Formats: sequence, structure tokens, C-alpha cells
Amino acid sequence: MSDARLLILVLALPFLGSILAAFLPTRARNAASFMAGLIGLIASALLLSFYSTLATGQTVRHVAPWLPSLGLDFTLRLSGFTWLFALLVLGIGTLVVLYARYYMSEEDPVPRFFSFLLAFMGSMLGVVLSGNLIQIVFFWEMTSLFSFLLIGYWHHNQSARDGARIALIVTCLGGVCLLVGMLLLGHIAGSYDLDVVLGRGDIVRAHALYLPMLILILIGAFTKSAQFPFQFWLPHAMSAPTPVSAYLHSATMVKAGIFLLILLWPVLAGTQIWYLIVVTIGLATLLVGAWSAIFQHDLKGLLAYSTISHLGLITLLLGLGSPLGLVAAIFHTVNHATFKASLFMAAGIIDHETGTRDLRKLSGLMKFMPITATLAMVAAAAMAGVPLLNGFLSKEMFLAEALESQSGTLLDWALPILATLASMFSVLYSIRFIHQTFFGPPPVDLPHTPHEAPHWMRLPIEILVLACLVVGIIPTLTIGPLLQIAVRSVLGDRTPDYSLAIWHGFNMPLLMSVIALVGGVLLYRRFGGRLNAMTNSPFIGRLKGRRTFETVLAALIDGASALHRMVSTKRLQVQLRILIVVTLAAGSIGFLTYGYSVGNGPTIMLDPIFAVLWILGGASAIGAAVQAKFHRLAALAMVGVAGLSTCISFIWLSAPDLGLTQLLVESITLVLMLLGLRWLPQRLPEFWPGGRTPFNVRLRRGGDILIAVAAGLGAAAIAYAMMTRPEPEGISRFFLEQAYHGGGGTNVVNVILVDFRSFDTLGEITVLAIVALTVFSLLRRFRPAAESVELPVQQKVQNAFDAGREDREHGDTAAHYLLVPRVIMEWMFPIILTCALYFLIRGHDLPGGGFAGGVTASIAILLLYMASGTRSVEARLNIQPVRWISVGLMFAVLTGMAAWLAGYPLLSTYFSYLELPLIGDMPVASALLFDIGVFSVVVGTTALILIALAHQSIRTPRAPKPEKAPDKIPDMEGDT
Amino acid sequence: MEAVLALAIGVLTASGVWLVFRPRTFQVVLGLALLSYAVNLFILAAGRLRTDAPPIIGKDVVDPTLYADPVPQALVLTAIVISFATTALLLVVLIASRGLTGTDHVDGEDDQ
Amino acid sequence: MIQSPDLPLWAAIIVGIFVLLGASITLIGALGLIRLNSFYERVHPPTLGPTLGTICILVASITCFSTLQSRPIVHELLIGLFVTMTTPVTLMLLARAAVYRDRKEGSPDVPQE
Amino acid sequence: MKRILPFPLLSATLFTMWVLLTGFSPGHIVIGAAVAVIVSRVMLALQPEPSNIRISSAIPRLAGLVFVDILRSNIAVARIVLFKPKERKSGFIHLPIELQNPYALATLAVIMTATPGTLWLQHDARNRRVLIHVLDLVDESEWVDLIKNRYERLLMEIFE
Amino acid sequence: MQHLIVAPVVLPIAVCAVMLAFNERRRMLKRALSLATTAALMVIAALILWQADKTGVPQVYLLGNWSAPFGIVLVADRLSAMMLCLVSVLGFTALLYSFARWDRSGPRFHVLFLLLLAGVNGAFLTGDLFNLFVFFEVLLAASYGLILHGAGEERTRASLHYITINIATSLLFLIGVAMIYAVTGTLNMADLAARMATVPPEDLMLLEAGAAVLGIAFLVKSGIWPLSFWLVRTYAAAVPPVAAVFAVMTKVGIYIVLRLNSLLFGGAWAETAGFADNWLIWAGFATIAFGVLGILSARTLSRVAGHYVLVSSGTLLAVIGMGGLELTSAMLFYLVSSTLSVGALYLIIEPVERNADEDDIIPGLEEPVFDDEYTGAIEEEENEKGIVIPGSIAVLGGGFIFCTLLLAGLPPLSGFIAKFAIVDALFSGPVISAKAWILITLIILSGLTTLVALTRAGIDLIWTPAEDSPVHLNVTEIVPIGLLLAACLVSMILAGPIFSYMEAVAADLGDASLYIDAVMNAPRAGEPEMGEAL
Amino acid sequence: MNWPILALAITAAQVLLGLAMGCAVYRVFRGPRAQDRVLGLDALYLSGMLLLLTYGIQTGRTLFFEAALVIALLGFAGTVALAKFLMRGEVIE
Ligand code: NA
Ligand code: NA
Repeated sequence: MSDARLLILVLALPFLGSILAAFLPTRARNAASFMAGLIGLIASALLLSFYSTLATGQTVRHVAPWLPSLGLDFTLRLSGFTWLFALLVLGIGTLVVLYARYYMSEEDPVPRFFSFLLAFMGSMLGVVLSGNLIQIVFFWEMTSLFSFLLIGYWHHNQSARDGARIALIVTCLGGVCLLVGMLLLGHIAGSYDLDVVLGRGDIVRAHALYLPMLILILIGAFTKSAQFPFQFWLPHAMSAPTPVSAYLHSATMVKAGIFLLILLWPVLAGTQIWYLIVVTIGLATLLVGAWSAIFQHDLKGLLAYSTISHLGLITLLLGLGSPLGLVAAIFHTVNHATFKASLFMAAGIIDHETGTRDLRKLSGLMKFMPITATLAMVAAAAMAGVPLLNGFLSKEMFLAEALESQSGTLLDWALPILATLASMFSVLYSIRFIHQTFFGPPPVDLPHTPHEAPHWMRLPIEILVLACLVVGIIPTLTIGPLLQIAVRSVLGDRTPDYSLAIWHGFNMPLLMSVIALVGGVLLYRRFGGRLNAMTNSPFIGRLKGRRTFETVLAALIDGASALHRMVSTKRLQVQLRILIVVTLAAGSIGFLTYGYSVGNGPTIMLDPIFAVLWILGGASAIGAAVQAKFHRLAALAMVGVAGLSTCISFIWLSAPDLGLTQLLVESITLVLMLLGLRWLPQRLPEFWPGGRTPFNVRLRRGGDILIAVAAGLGAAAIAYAMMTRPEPEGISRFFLEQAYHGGGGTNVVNVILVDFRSFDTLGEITVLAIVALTVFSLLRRFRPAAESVELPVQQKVQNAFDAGREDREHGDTAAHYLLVPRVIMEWMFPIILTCALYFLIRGHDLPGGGFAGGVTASIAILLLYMASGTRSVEARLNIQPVRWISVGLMFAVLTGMAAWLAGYPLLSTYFSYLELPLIGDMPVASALLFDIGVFSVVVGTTALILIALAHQSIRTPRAPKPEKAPDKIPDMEGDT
Repeated sequence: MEAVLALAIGVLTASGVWLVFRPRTFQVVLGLALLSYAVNLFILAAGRLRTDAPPIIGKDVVDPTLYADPVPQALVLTAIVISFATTALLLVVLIASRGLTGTDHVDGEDDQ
Repeated sequence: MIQSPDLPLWAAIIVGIFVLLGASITLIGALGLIRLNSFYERVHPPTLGPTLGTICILVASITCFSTLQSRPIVHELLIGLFVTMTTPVTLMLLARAAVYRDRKEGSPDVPQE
Repeated sequence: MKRILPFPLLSATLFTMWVLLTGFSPGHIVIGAAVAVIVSRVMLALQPEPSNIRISSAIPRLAGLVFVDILRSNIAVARIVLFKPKERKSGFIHLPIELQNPYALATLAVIMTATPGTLWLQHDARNRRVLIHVLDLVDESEWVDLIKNRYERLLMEIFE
Repeated sequence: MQHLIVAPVVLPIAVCAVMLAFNERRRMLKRALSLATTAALMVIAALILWQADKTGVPQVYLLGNWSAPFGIVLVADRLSAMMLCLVSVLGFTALLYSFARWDRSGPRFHVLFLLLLAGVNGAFLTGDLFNLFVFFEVLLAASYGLILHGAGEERTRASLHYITINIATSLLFLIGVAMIYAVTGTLNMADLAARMATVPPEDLMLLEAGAAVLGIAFLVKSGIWPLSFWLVRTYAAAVPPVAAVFAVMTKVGIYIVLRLNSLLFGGAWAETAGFADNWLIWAGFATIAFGVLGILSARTLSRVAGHYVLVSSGTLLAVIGMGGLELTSAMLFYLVSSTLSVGALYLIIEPVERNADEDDIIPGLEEPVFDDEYTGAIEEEENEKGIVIPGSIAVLGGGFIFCTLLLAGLPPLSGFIAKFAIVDALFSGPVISAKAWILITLIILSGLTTLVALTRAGIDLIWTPAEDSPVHLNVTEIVPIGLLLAACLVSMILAGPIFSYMEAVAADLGDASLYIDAVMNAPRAGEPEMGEAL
Repeated sequence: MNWPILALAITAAQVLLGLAMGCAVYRVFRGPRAQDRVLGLDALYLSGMLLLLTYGIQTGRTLFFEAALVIALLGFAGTVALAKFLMRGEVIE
């Protein structure tokens, strides 16, 4: 009797060991292997303690809530069958650990190897012990992952990398199919709990979604178990270290698919479609694997194909759908694990000792390593199905079941023949394996001189071979009870009577066995000598699984790339066209649904001047559109006209603040554009060969005009529809009513900006600050195009003129040009600043405000720069824009936070009208303080942008030009 | 007035969109400038048109029907500031791009 | 159409006349932009607007608001001052730039330095 | 006094400007004074060329003269625009000039340019001459005389 | 602590104001300030989450003490709180990562970074449509600065496209807001939702057109096909920590779509219910498909990551369109998981690729032609070699594998649960619709293609022997990646409680009246509870 | 009293100013040289300023005064920049 919670320990131990091993020093080979072995032993011992419980036919469960809302609990479940399988995983795992200790070189980072191996072992145990469909998939995918790491362990080899990648992709492909299949299964059965699902086989098999679910789950199982046509990944996985191959391809990884099929057999099996699919695939795999194995020259390759073939055999057994088939399948799973593990290990020893696995080079090793040779011969005999070995027993059962098949299809009579044929192949390649390796003349040209492997390295093989013998000779005493528990746990009441006796008398299966054995020997005698010369397996060799896989993958990638190029673009213009067209389409949905209608609200009479204004403005907009390419300055002026029309419209339509602000922004934007224009290349008129604009260009332009007109019409139509509708009873009334009494200002727009919606304004000045800093840092790294580095042509000409005249000095032309304007503009500086302060102060009550004031102040600075030049201004004024930004932001935020002191939310304002002696009523609103913050940020921002741009003109190219070096390094940071 | 303003918005939009589709960075910047005029007027239009009714109130009881809707105006004001900032940034980026790539094509490479 | 402000007749007459006068003078100046043939000639007439045109309209404005609010409202003078200070700056810079450009192109109409 | 109000004329201008803009409330007179004092100190940093304007009767005389000239030339230019008289001829004049004070030059430039029909182009400090453009260039010497005798003299009186 | 709600926005702005007062040379001070700020943001977000979950009703903050719908309100409900947590975790880790050297490849990194967080937080919190625009602009402006951080040709080119498209999109945003205001007269999202039912039928065309135009603006940000061609390139051009936080930017668009779709078209009002659903579904499908193609054809890891961002956006949008409680909660889990994982991937790409090509450490960071005359001393690009930690390849490889698992939706990290939950929810109805099958297929395809692409790249970059010199890793590079992966691992282990939270979020979203009531009845400070509505 | 004749006079003045703006825009369009366009733009701004002043008179509000003030005081910044650009090839040296 054992506590179900021990299962957690069984499952957790390998993972804990894995983590521990990962942190061991790189050279700690002994410690890592010892720990791994110990974990295997402890876990096995723990598992064995469940024997008595399971022998009574019970199932052990441990459930911990994990994701209850999705019906997902962390469930550990141990039944007879899973117990047997888990023992296999742990037992062979422990032996592999022992073997690997001697196999792995000291040069390798062995602890990492054991870390992966233990994690893999844990994942495999997870698959086996899970009591929940999704949990199975969870661990299933983890086995894919860790097998990937194990196969790719020697990742300096190209083949290891490729093998790992192919295995991962194929098995993960299966994994996702399995996930969906399991989800469907859970959906059909109404639960993801395995025990519940196992009880609802009838419902499942009758469900409409049975077939898609079955196919998805089978794809999962078949990819994992290397069934045809997914078998190709397995031979490539042979680039893994041999202990890994021994483990993955005997008891674990590839058996996971078999495990799953057995586990779900009660639910899924028994239908015609199950029979057809599973038997066909199993049979194909059996034959393809066996046939291919014959022609392998690599020891491990031969074993790999043999594995495929045996997995096909088991699958075939499961496909038959008969309880006896299931018994045979479970039995053969165990048997195959023992002999295949030992064979892989033997192959590893041979490889290790001789330095090659090539059957064509190996020969006569019997003399050098007699013990290993003996062990390998016994194991190979088991694989070939020689009597008195375990392989014989399960193969007899298989042949018997092959005869029993009653599906009413062609398969019924083909199965016995093909099964015998496959057995014959099996004998053939087993003989080849043994004969070419151990017999014949002594080997020549081997990389190493072979000798017997260390005793401890042979020990795992000895144990496994002993198991083959013992099970083969006295099955009822050894495997019998275990098999019984396992079978009963799967089949329950349907458990058939079966006999594990060695001798069942003379019957058909025995005859088939004999035919296979004799046939195999004869075939080897007849053709064995020619095998070494063949480079390819006949017939099947043409099916290059891997090449097909890579080709398909490459084609997929190429196709995807081509398709991707077709449905994407790197060009900005195309992206913008798509954006506008999509917007037009999206915007018109509403109109298509409900129709377009003009409203019946009040409208206002047309002012003739307004019409005049927009005749001019509209014409200018179109003019700008036409001129922008070749006459930039003209286009800029025309945009300016449209801008002025907009400003005046704002004022006309009762928005004086907007008009004011837009006017200010217009000025500064114009200067910015001109500052930028300096660095753009000259545009010369287009010249198309032949003098005509090409058709595709005209087509594109036509399309653009069409989209532009559509957008314009759309905007106009929507605007008109909006304006003609009666106004909804919205929030604006509140602002008008509360602006003075609640906000302390009569300019409602400003009160909204600095009080009602001051959070917007805070965000807005943040944007300004960010943009300024970005511009600044971008321009620090600015590198003009080669032809723009030099002075503008005007200045060059004027400098040359100054230099060429006796009565002039360098810079006279500019100085004369600017003399009078400079005087006037410098004296306007304080005047404009005063104006800026005026806008700031009055904003709360009348049009103006922090932004208008700030822009005004920065225009003052700008004028100064234009009049006097950068160096001259900066020699006198230290503007420190960043500091203005910093102070302004702080001011705004602190003003907002001040409200916290009074227990009000951020940005709550305070205002009153102070009665000051002499001065009279003075509005004191905290919003004004906020506006001062805005002012400061705007000044800093605008100045920073303008100055940073202006500075580009006076930066010195790297190529030394000492006379142009700047007088002084200006400090933009505000730190001296 | 409404019809004139609607047409104005339409013409500004159409010109702006056309320019935004052009391959030279400067054209795109001008296009965005025109579009932002259009959008600002559009937002103002969302509050319906009023002449001679600026939302600057007296200090006594206020009759809201006498004033233009102040909300769109506040929104436009914010929008003006933000679009000014982003236009400035775009301008700087385009001259930086021109410096690095040697062309003023929006894709940083001439297609012909 | 927007109603006119609430003014006594004498003020209305003054305002009306000066507004029309200012606008007309400005228009004449602007017409110069169309009618004159060379750039250097066209530079001159636009100053009609900033000078006399502005003065007339400012007079109208001062009259209007001083009457409306029954106290002298003379801040319009600032506009006059600023326009007088700034317009010459732009015109002289612009004209000088034009001279430079024409000279560079070898135009015979502009004097050599 | 010089330390508090380095530029008294500027401060006065700013103060007047503030009061004109905001109205004659006592509060704004205080603020205006403060603004006038503080902002005018910005000019200290800019280190403008010193100006020593002599307050004399020359200022109103100049103002009157300019006003009348502007009126006259407005009419003259309007006539030219409207009727495009055939005999008219426009042209550039190089004008020798004694003035050196930049403020005087600036004032002259503003007057010339603000007066329709004449346009100040630039002052050549080395050769002491200005370049102007005249819309109706009947007689070059007449213009030289006008500027030298009417404006330059008054300006010398005020600025030098 | 009622002011907690506003802290995620105001704190970074205030800290930036202070930081700007210091010279750029005070690097350690700025690092300390910004790290402390992001750490504080994590704590604040956690507190807000705790508060939101505890009370179960949206917490409303009346800015300026003006009641809704007149003033701007911040609303912290379960959804916003969750998004705040997500962005703060990503922000903290990316910032830490930047200390490896990225914060020195240009000036003012910390300010821009913090302001980006402020913008994103503002967008998640605000309950006002126009304020949303403002915070979109804040985050966009900061993102412009950050994408340009480090300068170089590719960054400049990419940002030119990025900025242009976003400016155009912002204009669309404004148009949409204006149309909605014209019809409803309000900007407050709750008020808007409440007024939906009273919109006269003849105004519906404007309302829907406005919503559609607005939707385009959000969808551009969330990376929908065919409006997202800029995204991959932009993200790839950005320096790694920036790209990592950009992973959350598409989620801002998604968040808004989710929020507005549930508030305005959530079915409270029959006329326009489900207005956007079908479009979202098909656009989402197209986006996933496009992302899958992109992942397959990607030649660099950052392009894989970028296309994965698209895949995740497409999945989220399609699922939003399909709706339903279970699907929504699964979608929210996926949102969190995919954001964290793609953030981790962006962080790990650079060290992984550095291994492959040692001499191209900071691509595009060329010397300027001009002498730097501003302050100097900022960008002495000492290519500081990290500490060679033992097994740096192993750490890198492990991290990369974890990222691969996350993105491909494989166990044992949260990607698997997310994928499972979505597919499970799709199967949960009595009939599995064709759309569900398409989505499942696309999800699976995207997982597989991600696996194929990342394995290929990972094998080439990590396993292929090129290790003449060991990879230099900084602790500040490993720790953030580790933190993000740990977050994914934790969200796998704690999937149960997280899922019940997500279900609560989904339930909140399903009931618009909860949000509307909380906002519209939020009391002003200094007034009795349920103060008179103004 | 609201005198219709005054309203008419102001409207007429506005139309005259509008025509003046039209002349200026004509110059902006026609060129032929950049300086002509700049000159046109400058004249346009001045006419616009006067238009705003007449609008102030028309409405009897002083609210539009500041906009006019801005044009008077700062409108020349753009023109100066354009002129400098033509003359020197860059706006700020
Ligand atoms: Na041999
Ligand atoms: Na003149």
C-alpha cells in the first residue's frame, strides 16, 4: 500500500535531478551519473511499492487543482499498464545511465547530458503517469523538446543539428495535432479526465467528430512512433550519443506513441476506420522498416530501421482491435525495449572500441570482445524471434493474431503472408548484424585496436540480455503477473485468456516462424555477400523521407516568401494608399447601411467674404499640391495661404483662440520648413525618355487623384452632414455655465484647457517635451548629404565677392544686408516678450494662454537668431531650453499635485479674486500657475527645436577647416 | 457657410491626400500640413458653426445658447499643438533621412 | 449677416467711411501687385495697405470701440506701430534678396555693387 | 537709476504697451511696471549699441514730416497703380549718406520703406552710401536732396 | 490611497521633469531614478490590481475634481489594472536590460522611456476619448524618440515611415472623435456608451462611420493586415529594450478595440450590437495568415519576432470579434503571455546574434560626420565586454529555447496554456463553427511556423560552432530575460488563479453597465456620496 | 442703433479686402520669381489683418484684436525667413 502522493515524488525526482545536474561543474561526470542512477533507482523502488495496490486491479490517482475553470486538474494516475510502462522507463533509464557513465567522454560536459536525460526521463514519466488528456500532451511535447536537446547534444556535428531539428519539427507537428485531437476528445467525452474519458468509449466512437479526432490523435501517435510516412526522422536521430539512442528508441520516445495508442485503445479502437488506418499504417511501417534495415551499413542505422519495423508491428497489433492483439502489443513493447536497448548498447561498445559502426569495415570482432559478442548475439536472436528468447513469444502471438484478423477486406489473407515476410527480413538483418560484425577475418584499418569494454559498461547489457533469456524461458514466472496486471488494467472485463507458454504445439504460427527463420538464413546465404556493395535499399530507397521533408519545407518557405512579398510592401506610398482606401471603405459602411442624409438643424447665412476666403484658400491648397514637387517655395507659400484662410475661418466661426494659436504656429512652422529645406536636394524637372510620362506613372497618378477626390468628397459630405444636424444635448453647456463660477475664467476654451481638461494639456506639453528632446538627440547625430555639407551657393558667391573686392571684408555682404533689420529685430525682442507675457496672463479670461504666449516668446528668440546669427546670439544669451522644459513640466505637475494637500484629486484648481489694496480685484487661479508651466515648456520646446536645427548650419565638418571652428560650445543642457 | 466650409474641408483633404501619396518627403510634409488644417476645421465643424458667438462669457448668469460650443475648440487647440510638434519631428527625421540616404525619397531610395 | 454694432449716427458715419476708405486704399495697393510689371515696381504699392489703409481702419476701430465703451480705446495704435516697424524690414530684406538674385543671373536692370 | 532701468525709453514703451493692451486698471499698472522693468533688462544681455536719443523738437517735426510724406506718396502711388502713367520711370539710386548711428539709419530705412514709392535696399557702411529704389524716378537729384535735407538732418539732430 | 490611480501617469512625468534638470552626464543618477520609478510602477500597478480585484467595481478618479462626463476621468477596472501590470513588468525588465549599454547609445533614453510608459499607462487608464488621443500621442511621440535612439540609417528610414503613418493615423483618430462628438455631444466613454441608445436613427450613419474611422486608427496601431507593413521593420530597427517595450504598444490598440467594442457595441443596444465583430474576425484571420507567411519567410530573428507580434494581434482581434466569456478570458491570458514572451524574445535576439557576429555589435550606430559640439561625453561607446559567465552559451541557449517554447505554444511555459485555453474555448460551444476551425488551423500553423523558424535560427546561431570567443553577457542582460521567462513560468503554474481573474475581467467586459455606473456616479471630493449630478 | 448702412459698408469693405487678398494670391500663384510669391504672401497677411480688424468692428468685439496684433507683430517672421532663405540659402546662419 502506498500513498498516491508518492507519485508526485516519482515524477518530480527526475526533474529535480535535472536541475541539480545543470548546476554541477562541467567535469563532474561521476557525480552526475551517480546522482542520475540513484534517482532512477529510488523512483523505481517507489514505483514498485505500488505493486500490491495495483495487483488488486485498482487505479491510483492523485488530483491537485490547477486550472479548474477549464476543467484541467493536475492529475497523476497509476494503473497496471502505466505502472509497467513507467518501470520500463525507469529501469532501462537507470541502465542507460550506468552505460552512459562509461560511454561519455570526459571531454564532454557530461552533467548537461545527464540533466537533459533526467528531464527527458521525467517528461516520459509525465506522459505515462498523467491522468488528464491535456497533461499528457503537455509532457508529450516536453519529451519532444528534451529529445531534441539530447539528439543535438553533439551540436558541433551538422548531422546532429539536422537530426535534432527534423525530430523536433516532426514530433511537434504531431504534438499540435495531438493537442487538437485531445481537445476534441475531451469535448466529445465531456471531460479531460482520463478515467472519465475511458468510461465513455461508446459515446466517443459514435460521435460525429470521431473521425477528425481520431486522425489528429493518430497523427500525433504516428509521428512520435515513427510510423510510415513519418518514419524518416528516426534514423537521423541516430546522430545522438548511443546511450540516447538506446533509451529513446527502446523504451521511451518512440514508445510514447505506442503507449498512447494502448492507453486510448479502449476508447478509440474497435471501429472499421480504426482498423483500416492503424493496420495499414502498421503494416506499411513493418515492411518498410524491415526491408530498409537489411540494407543499412551503419550498425545504428540498421537498429533504427529495425526499431521502425518493430513499432509498425506493435501498431499493427493494436490496429487489429482484438483483445489478444492488445496483449501481444503490450508484451512485444516490453520485449522490444529489452533487446533493442541491449543491442544499441552493444553497438555503442563496438563503436566506442573500434571507432566505427560501418558494417563493411567491421569483421571478426568475436576474438577481441567475446563477451560483448555473445551478449549481442543473444539480443539479436531475440530480435529475430528465435525460440527460448522473449522476442519469440511475442512474435508468435503476433503471427497468431495476424491469422485471426477478420475484417472482410483484402488484408485478411495478405496479413499472414506479409507478417511472415517481415519476420523473414527481421531474421535476415539480425544475422547480418551479427555475422558481419563478429565473424569473418580479423578487421583491418580500424581507427582503434578493439578490445573488450570495461565490465561496468557491459553490465547493463548483461542485465537486459538476462531478462531476454529469463522471460523467453520462464515467461509465466517472470513477466506473466506483470503483464496480467497491465492487460487487466486496460481491458478490464474484456481481458482474454492467453497463454505465455513456449510450446503451443505444431500450429500455423510456429510454421510461419520456422519459415521466417529458415527463409532468413537462406536469404542471407544467398544475398548476404552482395549487401555490402549496395548503396541504397531497393524500391524503398527511392523514398527519401528526409529529402522530401526538406524539399517540402524549402518549398513552403519559398512559397511563403513569394506570397508574403505579394501581400506586403515596403513602400510608404503604397501603405498610405492602403490606409486611405481602407478608411474610406470603413467609413462608408455606415452610409451604405443607413444611407446618407443631410440634417435639418439651423444653419447660418453665408458671408460673402467667407466664400472669397475659401476660393483663395482652396485654390492655394490645390496649387500647393501641384507645385510641391518642383517649386517648393511656391508650394510653401500656397500652403501658407491656405493656413491663413484657416486662421481667419477660425476667427470668423467664433474661435478666436484657435485663430490666434494657428497664426502663431503658422509662422513658426514656416521657419521650420525653411530650416529643413536647406538640407534637401535640388529638384530638377522630370525628364522621361521619349518626352512622355510613362503609362504606369500616369496610371498611378490617376489612381491617386481618384482616391484623393474620393477622400475629399467623403470628408466634405461628412462635414456637411455633421454641420447641418441639430446639436445634441451634450457636455458643452456645463462648461459654459461653470467656466466662471467653477473655473474662475471667462475664456471658456482656456478654462477647459487648464482646468476642466487640464490633463489633456499635461499630456500635450509632455508630447512637446518628448518631441523636442527627440529632435535634439536626432540632430546630434545628424549627417547631411555630401552635397549639402557645403555652404549654400548664395553664401559661397557672396563670400567670393567679398573676398574679391579691396574695400570689403569677409561677411560684409551679409552684414550690410542685415544691418537695419538686425537693429529693429533686436529691439523688438523685449516688445515681443512683453506681448508673450500678455498672452499668458490674459489667457484665462480672454483669447491667449500659455501656449500662445510660449510660441510668441519663441518667435522672439527665433527673430533674434535670424537677425544676428547663431554665434552672435549665443555669445550673449544662454537660453537653456532643456531647463525651461524641465521647469515647466515640474511647474505643471506640482501645481496639479498641490490639490492633493487639500485632499482633492490631481489638477483640481483653486481660484479666487483677491482684493488687494491699491490694486483692486486680482484673479488668482491656480490654473494660471499651470498655464505658466505650459508657457515654459512651450518656450523650451520650440527654442530647442529651432536652435538644434539652426545649429546644423554652423557645425564643423570633420574635414578640418580651422577658421570655421565655433567660438564657443553652446550649452543646451543648461549646465555650465 | 456650412456648404462653403464643407467644400473647403473637402478641397484641403483632397489636396493633402494627393500630396501624402507623393514620393518626396517634402511633399508628404506639406500634405500632412494641409490635412491637419482640414482636420482642425472638421473638428470645429463637429460643434456646429456659429458666427459672432465666441465662447468668452460674462461674469453673470450665462445663457449657453449664445455661445459657440467651446469643447471642439479646446480639442482643436490641443490638436494644433500636437500636430505642430509631430510635424516638426517629421521634418527633422526627413532631413536626417535625406542626410543618411542621400535622397529625399520617402523610401530612402530612388525607384528610378 | 452679422449685425453692425450699436453706434450713434455720427460714429457710424465715421466708421463706415474710414473702413471703406481703408479697404479701398489697401485694394489699390494690392492691385499694384497685379498691374505693375517688374518686381521692384510691385514692391512699392503694397505699402499702401500698411500705411494709409491701416491708419484708416484703425481710426474706424478706435472710433467704434471708444464710442461703444464710452472711454478712449486706443490699443489699436500698437498695431499701427508694429506694422510700421515690421513691414519695412520684410520689404527691404526681400528686395535686397531679389537684387542679389537678379544680379547673380546677370540681369541688366539692377545696379552693380 | 541706470542700474534699475538701463533702457528707460524701452521700459516706458513696454509699460505703455502693457497698459494699452490690458486697460487702465490699477492692478495692471503695477504688473505693467514690473514687466517693463524686468523685460527691459533682457536687453542688457543682448548688449545693444548705445543710443543717445536727444529729446528735442526734432522728433515731432520728423513725425509730422513723415506723416505728410506718407499721405502724399500714398496718393501718388495710388495714381500710378490706377492709371499707369506712361512717363513714369522707376530705378535704383545710390545715395551718399553721412549718418552712421545704426538707430538713425534704421529709422531712415523705416521711413523710406514705409513711404510708398521709395524702398531702402541696403546701407554700405564702408562706402557710406545707401541703395534705394524709387517707383517714380523723375529726377534723381531731387530724391537725393529730399532725403539729405529733410530726413538726414533731422535724424542727425536726434541721434548724433 | 485614492490617488494611486493617477500615479502610473504622473509619476513618470514628474520624474522626467526632475531628470531633465540634471545634466546628461549624471548617468548613474538617472539610472537609479528611472529604475526606481519603474519598480515603483510595478508596485503601484500591483496595488491597483489588488484594489480592483478586491472591490470588483471600477475605481474612478475624477481629475480636477470634475464629475463625469465633464471632466476627464481615469478608470481602473480589472482590465486596465491587468494591462498596467503587464506594461510595468515589461518596462522594468526592458529598462534593466538597457543598462547593459543601450541607454548610452544616445541621449535622453531614460526620459523617453519613462514617458513612453506614462503614455501607455495613460491610454490604459483614461475613460475619455480625447484624452485617449492625447496619451496615444504621448506614447507615439516617445516611441518616435525611442525608435530613433541610437540613430543610424536603418532606424531613420524606418522611423520616417513609422512617423508618417502614425501622423496620418492620428488625423483619422481626430476625425473619428469629432464625428462621434458631433452625434453624441460627449467624449466620456461611459457617457458615450450610455448615450448610444438615444442616438436618433438618422444620425446612426455618422456614428458608425465615426466609429469605423476611429477603429482604423486603433487597428493600425494594433498591427492589423494590411495596415501594418511598417511594424516589423520598425520594431526590427529599434534597439532591443525598445523593441521589447514596443511589444506592448500593439496591445494598446487591442485594448482600446476591446474596451470600446464591449462598451459601445457590446450588445447593450441592439441597433449596432456586434457592429465590428465580423470585420475583426476576418481582419484578424488575414493578419495571422500574413504573420505566418512572414515568419516563414523571415531571414532574421527580429523579423520573426515582428511577425509574431502580428500573429498575436491577429489572434487577439479575431477572438475579440468572436466574443464570449470563455474565449475572452482565454484571449486575455494569451495577451499577457504573448506580450511577455515576445518581449523576452526581443531582448534575447541581440545577444544570440552577437554570438554569431562579434564585430557588428551595434548595427547602425555609426560615427557622425560632425564633431559633437553639444556636450560630448554622452556616447563614449566603450564596447564594454560583459562578464563571461560560465556557460553563457547555455544560458543563452536556455533562454532562447524558452522563448521558442513560449512563442510556439509548447509546454512547460504559459504559451501552451494560452493556446490550449483558446482552442478549448473554441470547442466549448455545442456546434463548432467554420470560423472556429479556421482560427484553430491558423493558431496551429502559426505555432508550427514559429517553431520551424526559431529552431532554424537558433540552431544556426547558438549551436553552429563559431565560438572562437565566448559570448559576453552582462548580468543586466540575463536578469531581465530571466525575469520575463520566470513570469511566464509563474503564469503557467498559477494558471488557475490567473484564469479566474481573467474570467472576472471577461465578465466585467460583458456588462457595460458596471463601467457606466461606476464612472457616471463617481462622487466628487468634498461632496457627499452620490453627489448631485451636474 | 444698428445702422444697416454701416453693416453694408463694413461688408463692402470686407469684400474689398477680400479682393485685395485675391490680388495677393494671384501674385503668389503667378510668381514668376520666388520673391514675387513672398511679396504676395506678405501682402496677403496684411490684408488679412485688416480683415480681422473690420470683423472686430462688425461684431463690436475686441476679442479679435489679438489675432490682428499677432499678424502685425509676428507675421513678418515668415517673410523675413523666406527673404533670408532667398538671399543667403539658409534662414539662420
Ligand atoms: Na563486416
Ligand atoms: Na516704401
